[in-house]
Amino acid sequence: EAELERFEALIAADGKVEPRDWMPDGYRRALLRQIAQHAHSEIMGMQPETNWIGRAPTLMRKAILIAKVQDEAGHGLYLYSTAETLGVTREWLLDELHAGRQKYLSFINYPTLTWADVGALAWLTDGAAVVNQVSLCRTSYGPYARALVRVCREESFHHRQGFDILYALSRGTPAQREMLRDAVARWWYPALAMFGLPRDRSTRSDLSLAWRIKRAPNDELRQRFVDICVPQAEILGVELPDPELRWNPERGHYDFTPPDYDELMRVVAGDGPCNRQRMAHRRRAHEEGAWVREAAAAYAAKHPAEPYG
Amino acid sequence: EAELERFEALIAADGKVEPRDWMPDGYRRALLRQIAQHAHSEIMGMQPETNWIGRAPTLMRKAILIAKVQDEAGHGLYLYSTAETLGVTREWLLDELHAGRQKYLSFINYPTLTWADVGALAWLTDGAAVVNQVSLCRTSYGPYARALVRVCREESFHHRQGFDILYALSRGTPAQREMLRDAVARWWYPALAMFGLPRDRSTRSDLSLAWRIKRAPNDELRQRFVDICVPQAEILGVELPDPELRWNPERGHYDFTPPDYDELMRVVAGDGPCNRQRMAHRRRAHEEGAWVREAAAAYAAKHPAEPYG
Amino acid sequence: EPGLPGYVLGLGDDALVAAQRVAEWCARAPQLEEDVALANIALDLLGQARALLSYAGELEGLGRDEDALAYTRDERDFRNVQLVELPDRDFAVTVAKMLFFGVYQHLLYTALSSSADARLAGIAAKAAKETAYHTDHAVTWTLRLGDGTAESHRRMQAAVDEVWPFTHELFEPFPPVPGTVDPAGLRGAWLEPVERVLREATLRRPEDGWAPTGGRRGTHTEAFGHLLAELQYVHRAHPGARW
Amino acid sequence: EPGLPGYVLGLGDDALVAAQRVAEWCARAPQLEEDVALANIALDLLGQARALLSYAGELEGLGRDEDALAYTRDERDFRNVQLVELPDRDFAVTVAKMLFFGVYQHLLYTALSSSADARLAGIAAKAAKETAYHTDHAVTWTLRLGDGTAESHRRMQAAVDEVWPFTHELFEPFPPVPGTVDPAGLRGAWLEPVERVLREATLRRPEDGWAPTGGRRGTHTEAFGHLLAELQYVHRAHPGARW
Repeated sequence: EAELERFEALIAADGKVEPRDWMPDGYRRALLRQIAQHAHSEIMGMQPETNWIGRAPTLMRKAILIAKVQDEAGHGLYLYSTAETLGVTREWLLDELHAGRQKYLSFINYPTLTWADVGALAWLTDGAAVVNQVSLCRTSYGPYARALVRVCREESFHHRQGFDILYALSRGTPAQREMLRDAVARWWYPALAMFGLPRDRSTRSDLSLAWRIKRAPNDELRQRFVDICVPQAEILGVELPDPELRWNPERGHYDFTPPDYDELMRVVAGDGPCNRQRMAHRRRAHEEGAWVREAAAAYAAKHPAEPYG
Repeated sequence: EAELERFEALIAADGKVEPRDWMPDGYRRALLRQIAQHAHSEIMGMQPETNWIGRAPTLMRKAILIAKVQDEAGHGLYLYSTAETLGVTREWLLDELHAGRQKYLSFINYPTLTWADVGALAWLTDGAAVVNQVSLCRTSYGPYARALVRVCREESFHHRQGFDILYALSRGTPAQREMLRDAVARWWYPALAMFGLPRDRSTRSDLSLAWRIKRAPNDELRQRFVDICVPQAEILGVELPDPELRWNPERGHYDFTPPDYDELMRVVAGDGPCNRQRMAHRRRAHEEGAWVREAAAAYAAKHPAEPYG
Repeated sequence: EPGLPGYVLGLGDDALVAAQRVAEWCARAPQLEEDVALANIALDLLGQARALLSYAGELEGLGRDEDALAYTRDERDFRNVQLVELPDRDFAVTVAKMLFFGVYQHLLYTALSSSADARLAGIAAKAAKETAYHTDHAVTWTLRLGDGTAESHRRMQAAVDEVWPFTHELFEPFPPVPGTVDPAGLRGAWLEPVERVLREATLRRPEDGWAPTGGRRGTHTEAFGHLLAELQYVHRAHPGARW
Repeated sequence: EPGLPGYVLGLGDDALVAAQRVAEWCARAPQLEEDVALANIALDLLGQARALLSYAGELEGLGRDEDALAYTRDERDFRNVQLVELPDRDFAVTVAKMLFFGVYQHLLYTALSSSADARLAGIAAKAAKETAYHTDHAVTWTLRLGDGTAESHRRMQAAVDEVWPFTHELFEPFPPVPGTVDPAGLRGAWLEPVERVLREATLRRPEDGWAPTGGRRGTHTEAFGHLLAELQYVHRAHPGARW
């Protein structure tokens, strides 16, 4: 009981929980779910992008896209290590992912159909991730907060590069401008849905807020994101697919139609357009790589690292 | 001995040897080698062509190419059946092919690099095959002679379709005409080499001629082919890659530089540009299809065919 | 794009994409008889595609012939169902696609062969005969694989499970247009033989549930863009050339 | 195409095609560390390709930039060696290619970093550092796979045997051009570390024999056309567009 009091005092004082500190089971579980979902999203999120590496229309765009995917693999590594501070292994986390017991962000289950999707995906979903993660940088768990500082910096770079892809399209041929319009129309709602369920449908959210794992409610972050996107969409000359979207001077915010949360729940549950494809791809890569990982382990066992010096 | 005399009399009278007839071991072996090589060439020869089915530049060309490949698979079936009349099984023949103990025509070991190769391959190598097979239609083994009549008719159709592809290119853009020139330059000698070694380097050939398995010497057929091609090349406006090629009024034939027979021997021995690729592809298809063939056999064993009537 | 042109275009795109996939088996089928059979099916499908796309181009009236439609449209302009574009990683997947799609095509073409639109009726009458053969072929293989070895049963069941969700899109209603047949009315007639064959092949008929869709409105799977890159590359690399 | 432009173009094409192949591993590497490492190597190679192709375009003087060279040339105009275009069916093949090609590139770039041609020397000096890392990485994996499990040994040996014949083309003589280094002189220096690593990895060094060639003159393997279709499709589908 003394431990719980100390823990709650630390949270209340906006202090950081560290791996060696005592923490309530519920806190550990909520945190692990959050970090695991974040890590899984980084590695699953590579798939819709790698779909376009081979076909990127200029070498510079190809390089930027490969660098982005590399960053995501790096974030994945970093976040799996962060999760490991909670006493689990990366192997276990991957098993949970492959078995479908842990989740990743739902937008990853939509397909990238044209080159413009690469831009829209980065502009909107990385943009949403930045809004989310900037807030999460003040999370109460120290290792996660520190990981997020680095992740955030790179995500915000990706977000800008996505905008840049779209900007080039917006100044391009009619086919390119149509590609832009179409992609933004398809990615707008998957991005809005990234902030999760609204207050009245989300029970976990309150607890995460109380423990300061999360620092802002879903709806507040979603509004912040919409307010950021609208002027950017104007620069792109692209219409966001929401006839209700307009400035509300009283609220000082844009009004908008919320995402279809039933669709979000269906996609999270596994019935998005690409869930099966993404999971099959991920499992196949893992299974086909098994002999390589076994070889590395066998080699390491035969050849213990030379002592330093 | 009486049997050998009867056999030789039959051959001398231009009669047909049938499966139930007695035949010398050497005859059977030479025949089997010939028919097996022919059958293997049909199925291996599909590979350089299927390489372009997916990319054929019009739907009509795609359809013609698929039909050609289908014909070749059909010829393969037909010729394996013909070989089976000599007391072997298709399974054994395929094993011999996969083990590299039986050969297929060497031109198949060159790559198809552009769409024009599809035309050049058909015009030249099917053209050469027709010259060869028209002569073989009078072969002394009855089942093979009858198979060849049908094969020949289709090959000659393929030959004309190849010419038609090239004719379209010859009337096309500069890039298409360059594609035509390049493809003909690369396929001319592999086609000439299809007639095999010249008299002074080919020992088997004499025996096959004596037994009337083959009906004309390699050099005679090669000359016939050159004489047919030159005027066709003129219609295409394409130069054949041989500066020595010219009409010889005394011989009543075109003079030409023969193929590099050392290269032919190297390619037959396994060191052509694509031997390894072709064999690996063939073996992979066979291995990956094993479970399907096993399933068909298991099903057939469980469900013996209903009796007729 | 409702109306007859869109209807015919959708059927033409189905056949074109199915042909492109089936033809990928050429020279790598499990046995030589199957090289012949699959090439034959690919040819039939391609023939249907050519007839339908030519007709769609005429109906559209923009001067696009079969090749303009096949080779110069972008991914979002293709109207085929997603089922036909699924990659054929395994022969069992090919068989499952061929069964589900073949029975569907056969029912639809049979119905269309008495269409008031004479041109469409003619194309459909020929195609109905072809798809009867495709269906027979697929049934034979479904039985062999489903009721063959333990390994083939496992693969065939996995293929049926994988492809089944994509069959729902086949029966999406099409706005009524004179001369067309609304596929929405065909599902009952489709289920009957399909379920019978699955049962005879000792295969479990999957639950209905997830029903991916969008192909008829130009939303495809990620595999489709790669298929198009292969299909269109040479044509696109030489704009305006004649072949 | 002898002369400096052809030389630089050949090296640029090598790097471009190698980058395209290595990048195919993104999101499907055997472990996450390898996703990072292979993406990094692909990026280095692509950076080399861009610098070299830009320079080749300037030397050529026809107004073609890196993208014009990468996206609008036809197969027969590419000057890369065949080794880099071989399909990476197996991770062991990737490792073998990376080892053989990495050591070659490292030797060549190191020598070129003191080229009299300042531009080429600059590109090479940066690339020499990068390829040192690529080589280390490939050596590590060659040892792990060669001296790992029985299965990995078998696969790695098969990969070495498969790729080895294509290494001969790396050392084909290049007609003397000021500022260039003739790769023909580098085979001895290449064999030494390669043979040492193979030995340490308990792998058999293949016999020299078959030596396929032609890439530098535009004769490629059949796999290359499919790689180009993927690489160039979008660019070709929108002629003249800016991205």
